[in-house]
Amino acid sequence: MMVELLLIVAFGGSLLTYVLGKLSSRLRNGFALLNALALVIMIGMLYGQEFERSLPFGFLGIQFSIRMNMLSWFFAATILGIGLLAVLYSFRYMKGKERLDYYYFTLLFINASMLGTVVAGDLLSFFIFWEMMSWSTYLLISLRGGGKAIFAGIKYIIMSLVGSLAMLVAIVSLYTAFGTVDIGELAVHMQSASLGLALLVVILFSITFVIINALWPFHTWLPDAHAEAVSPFSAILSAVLVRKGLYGLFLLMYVILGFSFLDRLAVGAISFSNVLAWIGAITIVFAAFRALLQNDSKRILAWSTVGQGGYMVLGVSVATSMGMAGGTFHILNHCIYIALLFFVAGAIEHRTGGIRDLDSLGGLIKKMPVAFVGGLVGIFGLIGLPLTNGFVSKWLIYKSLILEGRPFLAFAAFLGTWGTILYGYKFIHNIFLGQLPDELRDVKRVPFTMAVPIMVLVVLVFLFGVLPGIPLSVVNQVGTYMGFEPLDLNVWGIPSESGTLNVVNLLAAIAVAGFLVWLLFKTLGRSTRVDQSDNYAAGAAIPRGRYGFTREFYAPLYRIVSPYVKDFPDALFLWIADRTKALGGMTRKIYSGYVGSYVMYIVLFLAALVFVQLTWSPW
Amino acid sequence: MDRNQLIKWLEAPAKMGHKYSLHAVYFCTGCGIIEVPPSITARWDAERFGVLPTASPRQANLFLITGYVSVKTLKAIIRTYEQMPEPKYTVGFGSCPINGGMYWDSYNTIKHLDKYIPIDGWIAGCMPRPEAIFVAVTHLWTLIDKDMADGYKRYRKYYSQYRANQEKVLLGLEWPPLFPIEAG
Amino acid sequence: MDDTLRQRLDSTFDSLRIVEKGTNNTSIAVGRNAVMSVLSFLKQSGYDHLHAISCVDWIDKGALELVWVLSRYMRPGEQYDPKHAENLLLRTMIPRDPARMVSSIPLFEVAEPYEREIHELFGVDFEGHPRLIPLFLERSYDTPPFRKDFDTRQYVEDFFESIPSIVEDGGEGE
Amino acid sequence: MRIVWLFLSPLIALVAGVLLLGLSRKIMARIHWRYGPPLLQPVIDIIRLFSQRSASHGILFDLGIVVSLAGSLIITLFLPFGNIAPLSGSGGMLVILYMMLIGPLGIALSGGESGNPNASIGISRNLMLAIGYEVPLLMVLLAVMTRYGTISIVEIVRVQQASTWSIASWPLVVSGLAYLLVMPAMLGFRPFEVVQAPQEISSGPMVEYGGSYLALVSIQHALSLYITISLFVNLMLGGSGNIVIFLFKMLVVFVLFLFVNAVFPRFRIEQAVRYLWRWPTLIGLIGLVLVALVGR
Repeated sequence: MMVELLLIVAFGGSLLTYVLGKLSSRLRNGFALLNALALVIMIGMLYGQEFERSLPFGFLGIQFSIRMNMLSWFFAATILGIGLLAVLYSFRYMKGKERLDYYYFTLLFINASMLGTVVAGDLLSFFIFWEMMSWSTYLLISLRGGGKAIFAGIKYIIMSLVGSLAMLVAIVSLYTAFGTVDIGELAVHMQSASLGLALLVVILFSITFVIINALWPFHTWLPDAHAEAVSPFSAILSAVLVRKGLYGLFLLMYVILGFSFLDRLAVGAISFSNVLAWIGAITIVFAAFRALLQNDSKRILAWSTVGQGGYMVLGVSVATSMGMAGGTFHILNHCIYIALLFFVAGAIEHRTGGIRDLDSLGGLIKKMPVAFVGGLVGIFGLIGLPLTNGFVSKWLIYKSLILEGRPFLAFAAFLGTWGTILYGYKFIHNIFLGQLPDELRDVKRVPFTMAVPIMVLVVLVFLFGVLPGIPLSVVNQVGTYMGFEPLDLNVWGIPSESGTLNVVNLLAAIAVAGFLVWLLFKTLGRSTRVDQSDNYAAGAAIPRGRYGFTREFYAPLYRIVSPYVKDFPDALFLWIADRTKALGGMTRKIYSGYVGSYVMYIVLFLAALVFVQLTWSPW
Repeated sequence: MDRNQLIKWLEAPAKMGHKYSLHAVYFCTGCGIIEVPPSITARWDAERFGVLPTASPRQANLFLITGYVSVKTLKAIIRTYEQMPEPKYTVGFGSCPINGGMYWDSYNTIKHLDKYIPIDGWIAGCMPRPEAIFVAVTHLWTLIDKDMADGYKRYRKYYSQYRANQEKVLLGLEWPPLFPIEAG
Repeated sequence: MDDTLRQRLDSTFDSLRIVEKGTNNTSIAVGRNAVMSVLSFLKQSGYDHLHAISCVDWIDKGALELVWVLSRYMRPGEQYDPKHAENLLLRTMIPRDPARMVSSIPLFEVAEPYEREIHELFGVDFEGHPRLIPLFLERSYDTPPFRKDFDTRQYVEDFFESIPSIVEDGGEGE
Repeated sequence: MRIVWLFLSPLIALVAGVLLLGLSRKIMARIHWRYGPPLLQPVIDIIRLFSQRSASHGILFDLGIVVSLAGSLIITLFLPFGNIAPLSGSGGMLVILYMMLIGPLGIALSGGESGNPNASIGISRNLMLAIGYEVPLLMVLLAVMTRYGTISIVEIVRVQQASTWSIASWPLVVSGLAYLLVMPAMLGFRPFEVVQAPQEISSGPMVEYGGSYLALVSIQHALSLYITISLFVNLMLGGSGNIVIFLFKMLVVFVLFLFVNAVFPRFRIEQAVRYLWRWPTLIGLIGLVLVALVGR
């Protein structure tokens, strides 16, 4: 009963929030928070349960069914956890903006429909929830209104529609072949399926999931969407919504098809997982260098979301238990630190009056320490420095790639990380370090309700980084559900013959060394705190206004790489859209409104028919 | 290294460190800077005495004021001197910083540099040869040994007088006082 | 200076005195009101490089002389010929008090620092200059320091020698 | 015994690193036909710096270099020093690669906090140079790891000791060549000395460091010299069971690159990155392809 209740609470809560919002904004806020909290508690109680159930109603003779297992639980937990924090964060961030009832309703509705996709037990209800998710996302992307927001929304929804159509075709062909859309039954049937059907289904589904996962070359909707979406929703979008694509891939590759079938899907060296892995590798490198060229705090994070998706796909497509664990764990880690980073970027935006341009910020470390800690830890997680969660998952992915003998994929993964360092440092430096501009002297601290989500996520980044055994045991169960060998685990890391990872040792070493150096520093050195204006400027007093280096932070590198990292897919899609529009315009010209021309069309058409019949006589 | 040196090292490592690691601000104030390149490069090799030019005053402890000091240069000198970490030593190089030298009757050149910042030693001459720099360095060693190179302490102690002189000649400074100024 | 230019100058402007001492040492003296039109004429005749603006204090005549140093590298509309490269001085006298002149920035943008310099050292006010703020000097002087009636010796004795030495405890001034 | 080595190996690294620093100044002086400072001049400098009262620009300004030095100290525990690698069981090469980031990143954060544009320019150059040399370097490291089928550096050293040095074995010799080409950039030697560039950007990230800050940064610099060279010796020259031989190998490598350092002028950052992405990358790529073809 729990799962049904979960869905009812999720969907009912979102509707009720809208209704309550008409009465009082406080009531609405309180209820939204309560609803999100209740969902988190319920999903917590569902941990470890595994069942599948058909609902008492159906559609076209198909029974809806929902199910709960570790895979669903894992994704549901990330969705609801980030959802709760986003709702809490929204209170201050959205304060004083228009259409708040609508905003909260859509936010909770997206959460509910994402929850629906992961607990759906058959492909039809999966598809229905998926569509609900797509459309409500569109509504929230273009919430702000205005040309750019609508453009971003349209871009998203068109790409998403292409994906949905592909999925629909795949589902229908599966249904015609086996007469069922239940995932469990399909998994059994697929083992006897013909290779052609399997290939069709795999390609169609992959298009859907690659689009929503924003992998190259279908990433183009994501940066625009992030630039326009409000920050709490950006967090949801890039932390969990985008990863529904990976959930779909898991479902497709390991639940429906299974290993033996995946191995058969290969032509020589080109196998399905190989293609996927290379798409992941290209995504990583391309996104890293694209992010380097950005100058907008949220666009940088958006491109990093694209890139990190590549890591997960790399890990998943290696299809060893280590790679799988790395990929799955990276989903959780990415969801934590990218939400953290979007919350930080949103807090900066909120307090500075909407500044997202990295050139006009600076020196905020003294004004917004909480945001700084959040941003620093988030970037460390993104880079994957030791003691943060990102390190463990990336370690697993690298190691599995190296041990599987795929050095080129591993190279792409490493290169992406080094690109991440560059743009990650730029993000920190241009926002928090350097001189504080005069315009930002009166910036206030992060408000409490926005600081709480940031601090919670900071703690999680370190907790999962130092004690990776805890989340990895969950990840292990997900892997086991999909048929992988469980990984050897300790609470401090991963013991293995080909290289052990022991994070607690690392922590101890860093703590001891840090303490010793600190002691040396404090006992031997003496220092006086000076103002930021007491700075070496070749003997001059530093000039008023900006005395910093932020503009075109990596200019020489831009000059080298920018000719090579043009966003070709984006240009291609825009060109297609343009041509389509032109074609539409031409079609419209046919309807001239003059009866004579219509008569002429009919006569011409008939003449053509007669001509065809006389020449080839097909009828 | 003879035994005396060793004992001195053990007794006062900080003092010995300062003696043998004089890092100079590479700041060209006047014509005398032309004597510095030969003294730090292969001809005279100042590095064997531990004297090395540094790029930023934060890293330095020796300030060579080489040649005449115009009012504008004085401002940069004061700023640079205040940014050097203590202990720090200043040496006036050439006759112009001492008393104005050939620029005595100039409307815009400082006559007595020690009215604005404390000076630990002078090298007289117009121009002094690079050898004079090494004489000054060895002399500075003796002064450091005897705790007589105490310009930075004097600057702290008589800061209000120094600051008053600086403000008088420069018509006010853009930066706040380095040390608190007692009233009167 | 070639003869055609000299004839054109003579015919266009009256009260123009051209002094030529050997090759490449030509100066044109004009009245202060004609300076801008002569400068503009010269610029069109190819003298489009302003090297410097200089100032001379003729204290006996009670006048300041402003000198524009111009260069030409080729004649307009002709092939380049090294023989055509020439320097030219344009001079004008202005009264010492009040010393005023029209700014030549509209014709030569490089005039900006030179005029600032002359303003602070000779006290000439350039009308139309966007920012006549000090360029070199940190101090303000009653008489501009490059004028001949500025007594530097007196100034040094009055000002620099008046700055007190640092008085240390237990001893006279350092 | 392990506990002893836990404290001894950073100490040896520290001493060796500072001696290398002193040696570099002496040898450079001799190449310039100068007498040069005493061998222990870096020690004197560090003592002097610790006794100076310096200026601090904020908490991150302090913390950054402490973290940077601590991170560098820890890497020495992962590098097999002779046969001993006290922490080698905690993550292998991948951890070393990441830990090597902590040093520059700590200084980058601390220098950024100082709010000096020279520091920011230096850091930006440092990071650009890093991505420049990491491209060929990662190819080399991946070739080594793929060739030996392990990510444990102790294992790599053991295999080399049983057979031959990597740099003398087919096909790793190609990767070894690429490694040699990027070593000056990793050491921060000329012609890749764009990060500090004292004449240009006032010693870059270090412009605001004085006193104990500069002392810690000097120590970190010495350690990073040690780490970079000892990684090369371990991966390419087979490490050694004997500490003396190990240090001798390091010395040979160091002096080799010192001669390069002494006679070259400085690249601009753009030229440096273009160079690093051309020849070393090409050679590294060939090496990686060869390893992928030949297999283990």
